[in-house]
Amino acid sequence: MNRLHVKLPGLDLKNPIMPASGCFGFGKEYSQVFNLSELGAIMIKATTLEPRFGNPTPRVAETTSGMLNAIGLQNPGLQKVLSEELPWLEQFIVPIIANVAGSQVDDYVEVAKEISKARNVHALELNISCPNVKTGGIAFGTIPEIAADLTKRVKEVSEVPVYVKLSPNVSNIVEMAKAIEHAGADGLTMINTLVGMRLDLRTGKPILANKTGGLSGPAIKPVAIRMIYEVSQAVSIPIIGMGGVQSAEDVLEYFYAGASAVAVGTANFVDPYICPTIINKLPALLDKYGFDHISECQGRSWK
Amino acid sequence: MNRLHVKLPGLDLKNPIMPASGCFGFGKEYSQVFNLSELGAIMIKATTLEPRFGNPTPRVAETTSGMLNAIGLQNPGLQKVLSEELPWLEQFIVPIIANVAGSQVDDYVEVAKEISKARNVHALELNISCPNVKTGGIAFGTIPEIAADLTKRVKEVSEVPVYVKLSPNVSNIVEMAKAIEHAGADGLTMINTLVGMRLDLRTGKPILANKTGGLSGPAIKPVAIRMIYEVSQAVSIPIIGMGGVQSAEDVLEYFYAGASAVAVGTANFVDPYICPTIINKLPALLDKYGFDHISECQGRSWK
Amino acid sequence: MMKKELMKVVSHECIGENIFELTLEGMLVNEMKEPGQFVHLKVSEGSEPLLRRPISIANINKADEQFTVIYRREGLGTRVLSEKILDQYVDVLGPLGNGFPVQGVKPGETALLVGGGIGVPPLYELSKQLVKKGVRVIHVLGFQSSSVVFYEEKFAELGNTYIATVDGSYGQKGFVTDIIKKEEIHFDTLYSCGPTPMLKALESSYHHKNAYISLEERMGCGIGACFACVCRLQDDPNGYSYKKICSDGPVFKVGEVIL
Amino acid sequence: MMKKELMKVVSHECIGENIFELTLEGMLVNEMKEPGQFVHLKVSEGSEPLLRRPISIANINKADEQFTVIYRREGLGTRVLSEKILDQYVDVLGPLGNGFPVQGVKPGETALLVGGGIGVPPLYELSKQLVKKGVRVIHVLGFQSSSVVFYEEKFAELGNTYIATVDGSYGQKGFVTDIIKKEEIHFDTLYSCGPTPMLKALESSYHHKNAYISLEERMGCGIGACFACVCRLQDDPNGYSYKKICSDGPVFKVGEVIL
Ligand SMILES: Cc1cc2nc3c(=O)[nH]c(=O)nc-3n(C[C@H](O)[C@H](O)[C@H](O)COP(=O)(O)OP(=O)(O)OC[C@H]3O[C@@H](n4cnc5c(N)ncnc54)[C@H](O)[C@@H]3O)c2cc1C
Ligand SMILES: Cc1cc2nc3c(=O)[nH]c(=O)nc-3n(C[C@H](O)[C@H](O)[C@H](O)COP(=O)(O)OP(=O)(O)OC[C@H]3O[C@@H](n4cnc5c(N)ncnc54)[C@H](O)[C@@H]3O)c2cc1C
Ligand SMILES: Cc1cc2nc3c(=O)[nH]c(=O)nc-3n(C[C@H](O)[C@H](O)[C@H](O)COP(=O)(O)O)c2cc1C
Ligand SMILES: Cc1cc2nc3c(=O)[nH]c(=O)nc-3n(C[C@H](O)[C@H](O)[C@H](O)COP(=O)(O)O)c2cc1C
Ligand code: FES
Ligand code: FES
Repeated sequence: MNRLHVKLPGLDLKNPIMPASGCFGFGKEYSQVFNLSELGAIMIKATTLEPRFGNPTPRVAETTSGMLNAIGLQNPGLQKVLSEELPWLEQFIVPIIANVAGSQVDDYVEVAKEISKARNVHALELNISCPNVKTGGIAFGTIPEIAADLTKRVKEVSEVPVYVKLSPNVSNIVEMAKAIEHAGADGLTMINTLVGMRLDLRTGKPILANKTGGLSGPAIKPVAIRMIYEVSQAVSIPIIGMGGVQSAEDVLEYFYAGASAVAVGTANFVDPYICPTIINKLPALLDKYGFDHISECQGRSWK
Repeated sequence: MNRLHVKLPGLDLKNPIMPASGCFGFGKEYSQVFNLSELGAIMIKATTLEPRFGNPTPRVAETTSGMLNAIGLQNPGLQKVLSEELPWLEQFIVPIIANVAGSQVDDYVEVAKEISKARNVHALELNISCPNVKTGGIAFGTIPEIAADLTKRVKEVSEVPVYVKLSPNVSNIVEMAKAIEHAGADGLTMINTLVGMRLDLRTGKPILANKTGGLSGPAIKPVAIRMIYEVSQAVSIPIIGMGGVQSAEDVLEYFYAGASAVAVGTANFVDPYICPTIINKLPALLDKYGFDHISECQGRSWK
Repeated sequence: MMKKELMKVVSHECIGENIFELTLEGMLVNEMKEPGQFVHLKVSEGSEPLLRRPISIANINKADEQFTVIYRREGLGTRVLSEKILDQYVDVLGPLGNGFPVQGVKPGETALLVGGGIGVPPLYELSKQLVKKGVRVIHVLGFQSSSVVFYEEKFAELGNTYIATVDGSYGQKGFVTDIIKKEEIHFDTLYSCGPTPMLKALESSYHHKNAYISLEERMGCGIGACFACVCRLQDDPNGYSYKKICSDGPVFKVGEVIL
Repeated sequence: MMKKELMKVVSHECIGENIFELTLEGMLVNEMKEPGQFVHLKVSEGSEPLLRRPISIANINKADEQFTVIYRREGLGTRVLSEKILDQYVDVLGPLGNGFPVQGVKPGETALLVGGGIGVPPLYELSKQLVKKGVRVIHVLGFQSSSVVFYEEKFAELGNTYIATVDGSYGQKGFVTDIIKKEEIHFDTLYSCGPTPMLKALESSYHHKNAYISLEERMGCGIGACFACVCRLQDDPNGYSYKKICSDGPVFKVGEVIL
């Protein structure tokens, strides 16, 4: 028995650990460090219809136990992702979750339709929650009706299951999740970053050229855990959890909260070996707390 | 010239530093440590019409660079605050900001009416954002119309200016702030805590008996700075800022963002001398960055 | 009077599996009075961990302006603390709370001191002060297993000392309450500190006795301001009355608060 | 090949006001090749600070498996780093990026190395490698004031060395570009590292020359995955092309990227 094996819509995961979108590029850099086939899955960088340069620099700033980023969805655009990035990733035995972004519904639909046909893309992750782009993104992520509509439209064209990535910057995360479930989503991923800002003491101005950025890292973990705890009790589709995961213990806490798999974002920058390290430590941790299989931990906080 | 002197509706502050509500009780404990007259003001613990015992324990849990609390507004009730706590505080030359909480509009109105008559209460702070009580509290803090209505009702009866304390757990903080300004608030205080949770690795259950709690401390500072930056540009009433303040540098950052005074919460637990320490360090910091008066820093990030 | 001081590490030893004995030096020691009081330690400069950690005072040495704590390495805070080396400084706030009333027992009478695990340390200073006063002391100390037994000899120098371990790997197998019964220990006053189940067992057996227990709770401020550590009173179980463990306790008379 | 290793502090000295010279030992040194590459340092175990800090390699000593960095104590990260003592370990990821092309200049030719402040360190290893190759080196190093001048003698051992300080408290008063003009320095290849205004000034004077500059930007991953550190290309100023400073740079040919 593989104690870490997890099955989710579209995803047969040898373990429930995957790098979070935007924190792993398209895998090339980290492939110098470890064999990507060790991963449960890979959430690739957001892909938009056209290439994007993203925001001016500085694009990152550190905060206490966290970081702000305003990359602005820089990516080479759908065609290049289809013709270069995804084929390159085929050398690894690992399902790809394609993060899809756009400025309007039609963009999402177009990207989803095409990218879901790629051989190694086993699921989509709709990024309706990026706080760092002027148009679209966050509006989709804060108004349930708009999110639901987008989900429906994408579901109609996608050839693989669709996960929707929730923004934590909302008054009512459960309402949002339910609207998206109702619209036909196969799963949820959460949370994206909290909107934050840091000012330069000398100039008084924001450090990020974009002014605001998305807060990630250990600082936001309690917010993510709370939201997953609430949402997992209110919906019946699975959740891939993320936000500040740095250790196998954190993974356990996410499972307890209600996640069925866990993504690692910022921690990849701190330690490029973090994903395989966590994967290797999980079995001993299951032993320590007396679990045969990781799925026994799922939802334990409320079950 | 007093370089730290700040004048806000109802408040003539010898300096802009005050302990945040709930993090300083009614001052008695900290008076053993320093002279409370050194403070710009004191935001006392939330007062409700009737006494409250609050939530079961454990009521606090630590997170990375933050803490969760679910005290549940424990307080001795309006009558005791009027007859014991406030008169005791009269020995100090320091304006009191009374934090007012309740489960329904009439509670708030009743408490506001009475407590605003107290000799040393110079302003009210409407706590419409406490995440730790089952009824009321957070509902007032997430729906603009309800918050505006409450503000109006309280303004009608209060004998001192009314500040409203905003919850960060909303999709649109600017909309909230504007509704409250429009309803007649004299100022805003922000931010209250983010709703979070931590699970016990052994049991899988929440550490807090209340399950969720309010996240405070340095972890949340980037969120507070961003919200104050946004709100201060959208309203013309002053903001008392808070969230993770630990140093004179943090105070400067809050002023840059748009705050006109700053409250210190969690840091009091870490260092009971933190408020006077910050006050004493501010003049040298103003020198370092070339300011004659602290108010020159206000809103510098966007002015 | 409570003070805050950077106190110097003058000795720091591992005296059991994950059990450390730390002695700190500084003027704050002059403020220490009652056994059973605690200090609130900030173990790192930054915010990792953010909050202070409450640890009981185990030994006071006024002559040298030193005091000792004994702690178990548990999570982040005590792990960081355990890495402090000689001549480094620890940020101490204290002494805090109300300890064991030594005046609760008269010279010549017998005091039974019952400790469980990491509740044992404050009983050492208590026992010293009782012996000094002329009180006869008996110690019953419970531990998880032999690897975490500490201070047996030090207690034995002060009075009769029984050790129980849960797994029987040292002393008698079983709980402290078993020993008290089996050994037919008689006493005038009972003092205890340890896990809540142990305190509950003692309370149910000796609620009619002159008995004092020390409680634990997760704390914020440690000085009575944040209301993190309240407990209810036995004579008002559903009302508004409360005690704060940090400033009204941590020691209470048995029967006063709800465990 | 990039590696991650806990490397041992074998020397750590303050060599100027807030300027530190740190030498680390470990096998990772064997991977270091080009001068101008950098390492990404994790200075504490926890998340305070959270991210790594990019610091240039200033000296490579393969024989002893040691390398040296020189850094200025700025904010939290470098402050924590400055507290490391002998025999402690630092978590190093590296070597990263593409450095100065030593093959850009032939034996017998002249290379001008222009450094500003904390951009000076990587030029030391560069100069050593150039001299070894038989290249004549001239150094023009600019600092804020006398208190932060470092390595003057070490550079002087390798070639002609001019020092400029902004406040005139040491060497010649003014900027490095003033010196190059005043001293009528001629060269075949220019290598530079320092603040952006300095690099811009050099670019505008020497864009037609064989010149290489090293850039800085706030970084996330340091290995090319997060897109934090991109810059635009001069021949596509508003398009989608870009270079990553961490993995395509930090050294670029003058005229390639927009400063
Ligand atoms: C009055 C008092 C006296 C104490 N005396 C001692 C002593 O002499 N020796 C000793 O080893 N321990 C003692 N404890 C328990 C000690 O405070 C905890 O073991 C310690 O705080 C754990 O911190 P950590 O960071 O290692 O663990 P973590 O579990 O990482 O701590 C996380 C948070 O939980 C709190 N916490 C965890 N366990 C406890 C607990 N049992 N009681 C209170 N807070 C807790 C911590 O203070 C911290 O805020 C005492 C507790 C109290 C209240
Ligand atoms: C390729 C490269 C090589 C460098 N080489 C050296 C060197 O040899 N010696 C030296 O003293 N400094 C060097 N720097 C600058 C050094 O990285 C920063 O001074 C350092 O990161 C500041 O960290 P801090 O925590 O002390 O300051 P803080 O201001 O607290 O840092 C906060 C954040 O900002 C980033 N940051 C701040 N300033 C800079 C900067 N100038 N460049 C990049 N990131 C910054 C930090 O990495 C961190 O994420 C180099 C930078 C780069 C990009
Ligand atoms: C530099 C950076 C870039 C990111 N880019 C994306 C992105 O392109 N698409 C997306 O859905 N999320 C993106 N995120 C959010 C992460 O996928 C993740 O949801 C968030 O960072 C929380 O996880 P963490 O705390 O482990 O980083 C990005 C985060 C960071 C730090
Ligand atoms: C233990 C605790 C109790 C609090 N009680 C109250 C309260 O009664 N009323 C209120 O408006 N805010 C309360 N707060 C919120 C603080 O006033 C403050 O808004 C928040 O903690 C953020 O500031 P900080 O990060 O400096 O703590 C409480 C916070 C803590 C930590
Ligand atoms: S810990 Fe704050 S009141 Fe006891
Ligand atoms: S720092 Fe991540 S791409 Fe350069």
